[in-house]
Amino acid sequence: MDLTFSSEQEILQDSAVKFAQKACGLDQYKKSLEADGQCHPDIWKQFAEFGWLSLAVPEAAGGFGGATLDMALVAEALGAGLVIEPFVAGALLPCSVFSESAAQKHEALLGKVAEGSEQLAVAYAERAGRFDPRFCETTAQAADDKFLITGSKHCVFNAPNAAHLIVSARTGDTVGLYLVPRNAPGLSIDAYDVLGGGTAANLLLDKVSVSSDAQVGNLETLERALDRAAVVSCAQVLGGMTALLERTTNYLRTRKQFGVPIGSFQVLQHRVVDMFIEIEQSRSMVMMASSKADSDNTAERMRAVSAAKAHLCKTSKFVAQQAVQLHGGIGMTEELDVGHYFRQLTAFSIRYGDREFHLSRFEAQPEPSA
Amino acid sequence: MDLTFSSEQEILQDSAVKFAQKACGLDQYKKSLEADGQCHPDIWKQFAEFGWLSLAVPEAAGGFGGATLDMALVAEALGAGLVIEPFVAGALLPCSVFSESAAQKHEALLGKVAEGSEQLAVAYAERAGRFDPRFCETTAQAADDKFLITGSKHCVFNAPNAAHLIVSARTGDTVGLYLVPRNAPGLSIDAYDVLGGGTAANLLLDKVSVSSDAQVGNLETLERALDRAAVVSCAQVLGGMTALLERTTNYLRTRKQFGVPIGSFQVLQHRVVDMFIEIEQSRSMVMMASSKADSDNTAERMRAVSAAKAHLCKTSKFVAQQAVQLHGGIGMTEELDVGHYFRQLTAFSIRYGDREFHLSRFEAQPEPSA
Amino acid sequence: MNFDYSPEDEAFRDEVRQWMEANVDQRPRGAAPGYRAEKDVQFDWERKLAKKGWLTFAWPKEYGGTGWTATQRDIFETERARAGAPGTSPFGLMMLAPVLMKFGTEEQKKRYLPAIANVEDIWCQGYSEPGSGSDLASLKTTAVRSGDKYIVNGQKIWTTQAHWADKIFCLVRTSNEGAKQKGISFLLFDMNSKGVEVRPIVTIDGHHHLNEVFFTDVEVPVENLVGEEGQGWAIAKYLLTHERTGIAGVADNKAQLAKLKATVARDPVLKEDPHARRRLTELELDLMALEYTNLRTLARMDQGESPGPESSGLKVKGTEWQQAATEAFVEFGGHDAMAWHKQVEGVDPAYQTATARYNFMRAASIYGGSNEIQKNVLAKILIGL
Amino acid sequence: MNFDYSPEDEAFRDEVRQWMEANVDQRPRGAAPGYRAEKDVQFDWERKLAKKGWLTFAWPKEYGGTGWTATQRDIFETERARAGAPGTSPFGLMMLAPVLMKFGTEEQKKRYLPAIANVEDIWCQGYSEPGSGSDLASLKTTAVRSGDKYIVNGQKIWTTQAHWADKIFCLVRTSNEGAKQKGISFLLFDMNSKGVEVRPIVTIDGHHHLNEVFFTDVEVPVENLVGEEGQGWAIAKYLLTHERTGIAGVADNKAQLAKLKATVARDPVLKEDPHARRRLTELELDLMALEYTNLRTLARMDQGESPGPESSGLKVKGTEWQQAATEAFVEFGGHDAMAWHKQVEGVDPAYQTATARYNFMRAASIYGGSNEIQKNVLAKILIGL
Repeated sequence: MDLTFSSEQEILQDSAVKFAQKACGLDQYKKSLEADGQCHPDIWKQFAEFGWLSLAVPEAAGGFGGATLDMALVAEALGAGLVIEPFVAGALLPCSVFSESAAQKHEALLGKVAEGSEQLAVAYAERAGRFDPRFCETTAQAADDKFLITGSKHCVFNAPNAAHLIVSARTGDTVGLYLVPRNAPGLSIDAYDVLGGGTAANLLLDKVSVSSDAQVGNLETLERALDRAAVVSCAQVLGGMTALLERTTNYLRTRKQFGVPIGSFQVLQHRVVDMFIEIEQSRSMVMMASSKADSDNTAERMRAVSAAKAHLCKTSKFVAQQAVQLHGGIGMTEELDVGHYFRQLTAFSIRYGDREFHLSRFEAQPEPSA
Repeated sequence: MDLTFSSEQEILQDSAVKFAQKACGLDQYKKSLEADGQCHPDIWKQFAEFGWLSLAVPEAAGGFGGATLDMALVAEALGAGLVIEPFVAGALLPCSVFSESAAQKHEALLGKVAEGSEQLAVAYAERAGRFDPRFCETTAQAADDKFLITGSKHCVFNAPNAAHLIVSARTGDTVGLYLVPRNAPGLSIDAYDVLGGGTAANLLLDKVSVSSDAQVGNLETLERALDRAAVVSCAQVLGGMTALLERTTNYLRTRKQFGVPIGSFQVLQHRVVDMFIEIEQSRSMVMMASSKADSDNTAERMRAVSAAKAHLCKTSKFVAQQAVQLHGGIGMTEELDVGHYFRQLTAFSIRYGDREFHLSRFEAQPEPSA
Repeated sequence: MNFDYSPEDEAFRDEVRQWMEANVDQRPRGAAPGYRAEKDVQFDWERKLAKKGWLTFAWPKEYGGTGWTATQRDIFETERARAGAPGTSPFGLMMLAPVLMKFGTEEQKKRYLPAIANVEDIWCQGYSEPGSGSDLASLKTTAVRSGDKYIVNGQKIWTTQAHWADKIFCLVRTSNEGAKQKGISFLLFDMNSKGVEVRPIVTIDGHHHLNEVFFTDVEVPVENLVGEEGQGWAIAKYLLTHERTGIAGVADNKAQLAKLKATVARDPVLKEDPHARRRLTELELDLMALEYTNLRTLARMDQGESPGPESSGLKVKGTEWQQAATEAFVEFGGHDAMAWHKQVEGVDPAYQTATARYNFMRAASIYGGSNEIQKNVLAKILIGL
Repeated sequence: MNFDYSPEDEAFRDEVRQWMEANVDQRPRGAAPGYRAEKDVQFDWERKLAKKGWLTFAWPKEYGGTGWTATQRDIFETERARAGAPGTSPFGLMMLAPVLMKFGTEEQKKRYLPAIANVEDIWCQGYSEPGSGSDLASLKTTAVRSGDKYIVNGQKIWTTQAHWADKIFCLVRTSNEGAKQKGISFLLFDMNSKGVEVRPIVTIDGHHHLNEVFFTDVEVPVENLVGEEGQGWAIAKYLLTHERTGIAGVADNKAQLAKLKATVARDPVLKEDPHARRRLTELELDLMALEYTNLRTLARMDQGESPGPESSGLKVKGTEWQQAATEAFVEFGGHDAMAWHKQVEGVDPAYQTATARYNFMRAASIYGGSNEIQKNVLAKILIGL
């Protein structure tokens, strides 16, 4: 058992924390909301310069080939900084779905992602399957040396910003992932902003034709990548929870009613303690899941990730709700960052699987021997 | 809408409240625990004298033929008085399972119950069916003008005190209720005391022979009677919850720590408020269910009763747990009545169906039109 | 004892239901609780009710109200919510009006009540201030007597529909002597008075319902004082205890539950899911407890009694229920609840505004006396320390 | 960063597991947490451990302990609980011993520590008094110096295993001057001293674990004072912060969860019930969070650091979990949990003592500083008011 970080990880964490403190926060967040695709070019550029966009690019394709923990450390800082740029949806998740051979083949594309000049998006969810990547009614029909992809995809995060979409589609019993240019004929995109910042789209694919080397991954790489995305999102929301606790304790110290700081009221004191305790428990779950997200043992990985995601879906909601409650009216407004964290934490409970999905998936895994 | 009680009901309630205040409470409870079958003869005699033991005896059999609400009013007072005598299990429930014709036929027996000289018990549950009266693997095999009953029954409340047991048994698709003398050959009884006071037994029936006129009811009368028992138990536990609230607010006013009454601590104040609010909500559910327990609309009756029982299983546990917590160490002891109410409330959550059983049964009922 | 409605009440329900079915515009408008209707939707609807004579459904007959019993009012609200119509805006009808009936001069009654009943005056409420939330009595907005006028200076906050309102009723400080409660007075004035400035507050649902209102040397005629100087706190307290049945929001909650159940029933995945079913069941049971508690209060009021102890928890439990229900909409919606301020094709209408409603509903346990304050008050009664 | 055990730790686990399998009596004994083992079961087991050299598993080597790392101690406890053996009685081993190591004289160490290590002396703890529960510092039991003795008068309450104990360590008041904490001293004496009377307290599980202990002119040699007069409060606080990892009860909780899962798996009805399954899942997730929080603390301690902020919630969350688990046993047991103090044929052993354990476990959030007190302490740190 070694719960220390490597020196590289400490540097990564340190730079992310400093960046979030210096360059991020409510003002930048508001600028980002107004930016094209809710992704501010200055922020994205710095992501690239820090090397964060290459963290999930395999070494074989010239990337950093990092561990999930590396990405989690960055994400936690970004979450604390109220950052909405699509670190997970636009770079980390799509780069993680590539099989090793596909990554080599698409080194140029991944290079562009790493340098920040292109973004991607992964289209796996379908409305009737809710959050389940195994539910895939979209088909890829082999025709000559092409595939024709037909179906619909639901709530594809960051799709409006993506130059290429990575679409899951079924051929018989097998699900493959296909790289589809955004302007491919037959592809229509219904784009929208999402709760808490960022964008998404619903896709309709009508015999969209892609070349046979467009297959970049399969169900296994997709599930592994989604697990990584879930853990990194957990870390990001943990950053938000921590920020909310700090805002709330500050407010309780300074806000006065009845001639005393409201932090002198025992009921509010205990509420803050409950927030703190839940955050520490959540941090333990994030550490646990980070350490197992890259495991080769699929059942172990899924158990760990689903446990953490389900747990944080619950605790993040509690923390967000209490932060607003303890701030009272001012917590309900767009003027304070508290309400914006609240939105992000609510969105987290849906992204990459809600509590119900992850509880069910946890239950479906075989028990480890004890 | 008329939420007042009839003058008879007011008299009934008044006499029960006075009796519980005068004759019951912790000292009597301890005597009752030591009494034969945990039923003190003085108390039982007074039940008879008040007429409470004839409340559920049909008028056709010389009884009072009362409404469920009548019994609930008595039970609430008994619950507040920590009474453990088997008002429900030994008299009310068994008297309620008789069909009208059977009641007439067994007028003599029911008369003995009403006068307090005999007790009964209803044996319907089987281990593999948990709380479900429809689960009945015990069989009644017709043979000449007799039935031979074979099977096992689980946790038959008050069986050790009962001169006759009323046993549910299946003949083909039909479930009937049969009056079985306690000393019938082939019947073996494994008796035990139960949590919170009272007794029960597990039964084994091996070709127990009963005459053909021993059938006193069927599944329908059983379910109706069990619903009544559930509602009356809800009222009884409501009495216990109210007593616990009163004990707790008193304790908070008088117990001092840190130089002040502990009731001056806001966290404890709010806890008591939560108890109070849950009790008022529970009272509403008991009133609702009491008013519908005698409905001829079976689905409406079952919805109402299951809603109330499931609700009180939850709220009574909360109130019991908080009463102990707020009393601290002294609440954990047998010296104070608080701990004994705690046990009774815990036992309530199991008697006549737990929360899970009633939630599921609620879900199985058709929706009323709105 | 029974909870059955009388034949008269049943006939009344039929009448209201039929009228609602004929008169409520069925287009979805996002007018569910916590997500207020647009201004024109709100007041077109109120004018329709006024024409029918039902807008003042909670007023006594002597003031041109319906004179309905508490039970009838509840039936009306239930049918109104069932039909999907918005609740009436409370500030004039439910808050100022009973205050004027009790404390107003004949002149004030004549001047203000008909304009409320005819939807001519839209009112807002000036209570909270930036430094005075839970501790309302510490409010600082001053009204200084100067001849036949008060000169008002200060700031109010969280003022719902101030940007729509013609008039405001305000708690102001007319004295700094003695207990802070004793220096508070209840004042009415026009929102278009010189020196009144309204600034919007956008809430976390992304919408503009609330405002800050600034007063700079606003001149208010002395005849706009309700009651006497220093009586403002007593008036505010009267108002708080005046109407308790609406507070649990049972009528709208029942409509919400019906909508939630219908939504799950048509959702191909959730309708088979035992955990979604169980969540609906738990919401339904909690709402039943709230509903029957409310009925107990109605029954007392119909007998001319005050609400009993059962009513004390209605606000706490009611708002907790509303919050739990809006949360369920978001979770059932899942990906369909993610779209922000956009109607996305194919999304069930129930999920369309789910997140905005969930977000805004967090206010329910804050405004009108936070749930913590409610519990403080109840604790005082229960423990008495 | 990883939570993987080192090969050495894994080997250690194997060794402990094998020994436990060979040495733990497998008859069910109701020795689960909250439901204490019988006296002979408890101390026979401790003597077995002592013989193996593992009883003092938490002691440093210089005092004859194992000198294990925090991780090894946790592995030991996990394997001990997994095997169904009772935890060691904490009063001598885990409470008095570290106090003596830190504050005791050489003479005291020599006199008491070996007798603890050899299960010769059974200790109990005299802290709480009838008037001093959460407000422990208000304790009134006096020790008045008289020559080379203290004369002790007063009463202790909630004294676990006082009826088994040979000796007691007590907080007593030696001064009424200044702050009440400053007048408290830490005293050791024999339970068979003249003037010591033990009266049983039966708790709501129907068993006798606790006692009242009365002192009437008990004579205690002055050399039985630990530390100095007035240092008692500091010693008690040292003890509270000394060992935090055991406090969450993770080792026993894991054994409880395994037992609960196994029970459901062999229950023909519950094993098919999605709601029972979901309840297990939620318990399992909450326990994972607790377990990994505990591991974070262990990792710090293995590095020679003090427990971090993560450890502060361990007691609150740990006891909440224990209470939830015992409640689940009762509910899963249903009718089989109804029998009171009788083994009924055919009842799953897991349900046999379910209600007694549920009842007794309510104490977990009361003793050792109630959860409310724990939160007061944490609030002070977080808000600092």
